[in-house]
Amino acid sequence: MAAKGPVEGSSIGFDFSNYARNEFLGQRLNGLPKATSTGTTIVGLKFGGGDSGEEEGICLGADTRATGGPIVADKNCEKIHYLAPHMRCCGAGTAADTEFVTNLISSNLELHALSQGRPARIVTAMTMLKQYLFRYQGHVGAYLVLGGVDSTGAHLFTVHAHGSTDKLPYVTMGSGSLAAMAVFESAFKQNMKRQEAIDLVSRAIRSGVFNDLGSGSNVDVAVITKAGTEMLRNYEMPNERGVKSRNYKFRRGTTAWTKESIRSLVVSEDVRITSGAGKEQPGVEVRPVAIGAGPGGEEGMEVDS
Amino acid sequence: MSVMELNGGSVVAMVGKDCVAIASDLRLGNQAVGIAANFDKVFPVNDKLYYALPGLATDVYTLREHLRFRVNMYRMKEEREITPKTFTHLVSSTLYEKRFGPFFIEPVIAGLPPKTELEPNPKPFISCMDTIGCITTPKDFAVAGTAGDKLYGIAEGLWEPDLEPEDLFETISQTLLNAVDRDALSGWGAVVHIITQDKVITRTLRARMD
Amino acid sequence: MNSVLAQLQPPKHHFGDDEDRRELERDAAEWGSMGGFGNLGRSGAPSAFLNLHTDSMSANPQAKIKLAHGTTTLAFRFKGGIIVAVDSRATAGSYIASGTVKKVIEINPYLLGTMAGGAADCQYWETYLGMQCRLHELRNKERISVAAASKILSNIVYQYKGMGLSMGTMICGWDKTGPALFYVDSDGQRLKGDLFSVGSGSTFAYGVLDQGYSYDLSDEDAQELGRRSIIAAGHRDAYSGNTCNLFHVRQDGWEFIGNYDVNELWYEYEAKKKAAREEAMAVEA
Amino acid sequence: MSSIGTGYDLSVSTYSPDGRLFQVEYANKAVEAAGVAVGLRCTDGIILGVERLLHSKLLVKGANRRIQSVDEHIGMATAGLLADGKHLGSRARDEAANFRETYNAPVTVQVLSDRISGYVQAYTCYGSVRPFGISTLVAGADKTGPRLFCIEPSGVFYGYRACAVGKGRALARTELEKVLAKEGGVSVREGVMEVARMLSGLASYLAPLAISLSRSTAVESVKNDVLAIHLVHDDNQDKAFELEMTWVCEESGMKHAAVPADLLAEAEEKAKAALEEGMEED
Amino acid sequence: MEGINTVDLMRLKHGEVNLGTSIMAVRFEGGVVIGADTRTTTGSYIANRVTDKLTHIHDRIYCCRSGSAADTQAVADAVHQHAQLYAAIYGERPPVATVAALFEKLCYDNKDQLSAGIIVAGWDKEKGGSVYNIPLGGGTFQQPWAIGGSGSTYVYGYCDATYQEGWGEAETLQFVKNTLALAMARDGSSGGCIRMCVITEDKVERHFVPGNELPRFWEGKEVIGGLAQTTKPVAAA
Repeated sequence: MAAKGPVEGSSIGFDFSNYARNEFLGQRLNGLPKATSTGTTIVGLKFGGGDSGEEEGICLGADTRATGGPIVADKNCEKIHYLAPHMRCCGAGTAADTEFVTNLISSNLELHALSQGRPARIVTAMTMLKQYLFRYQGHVGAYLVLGGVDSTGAHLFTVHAHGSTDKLPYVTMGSGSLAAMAVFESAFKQNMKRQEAIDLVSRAIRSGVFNDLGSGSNVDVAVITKAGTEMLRNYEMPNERGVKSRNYKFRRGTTAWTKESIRSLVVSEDVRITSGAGKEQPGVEVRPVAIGAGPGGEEGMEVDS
Repeated sequence: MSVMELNGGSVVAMVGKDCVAIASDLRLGNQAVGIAANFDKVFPVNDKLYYALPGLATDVYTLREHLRFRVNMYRMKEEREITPKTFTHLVSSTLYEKRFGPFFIEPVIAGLPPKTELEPNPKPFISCMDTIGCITTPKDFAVAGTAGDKLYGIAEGLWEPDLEPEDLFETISQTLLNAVDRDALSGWGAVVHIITQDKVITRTLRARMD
Repeated sequence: MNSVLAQLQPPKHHFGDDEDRRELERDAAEWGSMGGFGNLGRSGAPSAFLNLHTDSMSANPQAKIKLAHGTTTLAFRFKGGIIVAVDSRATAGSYIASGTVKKVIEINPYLLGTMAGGAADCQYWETYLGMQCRLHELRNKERISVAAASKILSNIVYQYKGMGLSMGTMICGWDKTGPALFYVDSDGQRLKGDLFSVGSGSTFAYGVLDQGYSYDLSDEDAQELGRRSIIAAGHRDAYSGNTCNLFHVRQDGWEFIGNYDVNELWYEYEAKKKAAREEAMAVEA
Repeated sequence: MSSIGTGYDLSVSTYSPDGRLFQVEYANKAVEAAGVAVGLRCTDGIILGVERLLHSKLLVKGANRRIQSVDEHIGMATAGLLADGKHLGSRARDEAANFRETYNAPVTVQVLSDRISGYVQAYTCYGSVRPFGISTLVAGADKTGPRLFCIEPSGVFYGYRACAVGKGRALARTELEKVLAKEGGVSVREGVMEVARMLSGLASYLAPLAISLSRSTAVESVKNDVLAIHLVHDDNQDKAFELEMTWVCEESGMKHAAVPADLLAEAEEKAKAALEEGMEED
Repeated sequence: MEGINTVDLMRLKHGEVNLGTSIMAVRFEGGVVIGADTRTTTGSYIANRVTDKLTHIHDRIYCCRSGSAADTQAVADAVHQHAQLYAAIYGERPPVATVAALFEKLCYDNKDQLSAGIIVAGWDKEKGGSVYNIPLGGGTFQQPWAIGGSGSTYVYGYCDATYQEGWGEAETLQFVKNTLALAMARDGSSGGCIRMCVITEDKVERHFVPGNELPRFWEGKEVIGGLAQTTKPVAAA
């Protein structure tokens, strides 16, 4: 019992077993590798309600660039994460952290909804996120924009990696947040129409894409209202790559190689009619059939019987 | 010299028409000194799924054995082969579990998903992730290792869609060879695996040995 | 020497005159004092500056400017003269910046210098050494000895000791004493010897060199030894490789023997080894 | 006690078939046999009083007190096993200090009684422990005014205007009811007189009882018999107990403190006089 | 963006959200007035310009938060929970002193991990209005008025000189508004608008002063213009 297996049913949470070794290695060979980060512009705003004549809702937006140091690691990644049917969360910061934190909270929200018999509220998600992030004192580097609609209306929050939260009618985060906030500060209005909101959000993201080096590629948008959630993946694609007019295809045989081995995945069988199982017959060569050798093994056994 | 550059090594995976290719160099170094020219970083999971582990050599072994164990357990419990996508998530959560004391590995995964009733013509699958398990699933190619920067540049120029297995072999081989020729810590031979529906071709390339 | 010269020359009229200073500087340069950028020595702490911005002496790997370094060079003296063999790889960090670097600097038809450490330092100062050697010839109506030439270089770099120069070079030539070989580095060290190898790959080169070296080697065997050593180092060392440049210094000056691709030669040697093994097996059988 | 000896009285973790916990009931017996303790809530404060039976003439006067201070504003009197009372007092002080530390406010008498009762109750749940052989009077003045609670060995606690526990409590309760029935209530000074009278009366009433009791239980021992007879013939029989009284009122600065000695002496004198008067009437 | 001007005084973790902050609470006969600016910063960037730093703890108790946004939110949440628990267990509202004690315990016990300077204020039936200051590292100080946050250093003198016993609600409100405006004018990491809150036995009343309507009485009529002086300092009122 004391010696728990390394994997199966091991304890929940992080494993620090490599920590001391890595500190030592980091000191001897300077510099530990940097994780993929989403340089990122993410935004969100509240629309509808009031005299707009439309249902209250949340519009979220994100760019699609993931960077690892100066390299663009992914040109079209998804930064609007699913939390619950009526809730989405945009992530900036350390990409792995945003991915895993939102996944974890998403599954906890699902459990919460099942145990309470009603959809979880946005504040509940916000509280779960902030308490998780506070526990790790900013070492889990997730900067989030959380939005959704629940029984108490439409709510929009930002959650910082250290666990602080803000509730505002329009928010931006990530390295492109300044560019995007400039757009919001100049053009945000209370009670916008749905299409106005989408246009403003994508304009803010575009501002991040073009003015911030950490953000780029396309614009993703999500619209959440009481009626449901609409994901507008690649709502705008202002950076489509030009088509190559010629190609660099190599003539076959360009690359010299010294050794080749081919592993055939086709199981070939010879089926012969025999009159009596296992009976030796003149002129019939009895050959062993592969048994349990991956796919096809079972059929091989049947032939024999 | 960071930990990721201690042993050197680079890998690349590419998508072709109904096939995928994954390739790695063969160098194992100790900083500047070459130690072995047969350090294959590509390992099979099953017939149509391969993955590569470039990075710190000690973690290559640890992680490989760990994943072998997990995949075997999966196979016994589920009585089916793991799909490339599931395997990617397995690797990812294994890495993220060590978020604050990571393995110095940037895995690259390539495979052909099995045909199912739901998906009779599955697309070839490649993915890669950083040292703490952030997944990216590109449509074209994935690179990692000390020559990663160079591979990005060359692959961005050479890759094109719908390459037949033999054409994909040329493209991935030339990408890898030319990239490692500009990297001091990669090279010393290379191996390429082309995975198609009916066979896996493994070729050891004639590469620069300096 | 300085005082002897002074006695031979007419007395100076105005001390501090521009001309005089230039004269003095030229004179000093001849002895390897100020060199080309003598004024730089006064600008704060150059080694701190280099440490901050470059990876000089690998003190600061985060530095943005990666100086080209990493090399295998070798030279040895034998009865037929001196063999000089070098690789041609230049690296900046792990990036192979060039595979066609000329690491043998032709100082003059009788003198060769090799390049290890900072490429720019070697190139600049050995070219400068060429100038000084020519001046020596013009003044003294005879070729400079290898010993003197290497001493000029050694004196120059000693002036800049601790300021971040990085070079390990071999000055090879044939003078009145016969073939002569000196090792000079940026610490100010200067050694006379029969066999040297310098650079990150030198340990591998020494291995081959030592087991095959003899003063009585034939020209062909000596050239092959130099070549083989560079191939071995280029194979094992990450920061050496690409091609091998081979020079032979004889009484009538140096000769460029050839440029060889390390990779091709390596495969050639491997094939030969394999063939030899098979032959041995066949004989055994 | 019809079911004595049926084996259900060996452990508090076992109920008898009719749903009783004999060990707890036996603990009550220990209380009933002990010297009386009285608490009285007056209009302007609260009084605790006990009679301290002196089982030896060698005992120092005024020592071995039965009333403890729990917090500045709360006192506690126990009837029953004295050592149990000391232990519970220590626990009560911990609780009061803990409350003060967490909430930066004095604990109310009710909250303190609640916490003590929880502790006492825990000793009625496990086979490995013995229930407390005491009833506890908790008295004090907090933001809600003077409060009095009594915690019994079972762990239940009730709030009272006045309460008496221990031997002769029934008599005392009748007296207390009379006191409380007075028009306009009683002040603490009046209360002190009343309690002193009550306790003195009880002591003189109960002392012969106690002696006869000790004689009846000790007949088999000649030695004890001699002792009992000796007691009966003791001229200073009245001095076999001491009065001990504390209060929380304006005069004590709303702190739990002993009733001043002169006041107590005066009360005792008055009580004795009244008693003698009463006897003459009889 | 991060680390451009880290506030060492506040011992913030790298990249942490900071409530640069000017906060204040003043007791008056029958209640308290609390107030705060609305600026939240990450380095030089204003992460939120309409922050609410007046945080509800219980029916008649609020706190003003300064220091790290994450730390103070977490501490306030924890105390809020304790306060609710107290009400449930003891059947009455927790006294302000009790809430202050809860804050102090958390702040003191975790002083190495937290950067939180908190002012607790509210009304209870034992003491009426009361103000408790819990500075960085713990400690509880009951004061007639308390100021906190980076902006407070600029206005201690003003408060000392201006405050008087015996003010009513309106005067106290004006005093808080003026003090905060002065602090925000001098302190770069305070600013935006002013939020205030009056807590008495029978109400919790919020006040909001937009950034363009802040008191400017000290600027002089050359700046404001002849008759623009609408708000007067309390001492003159």
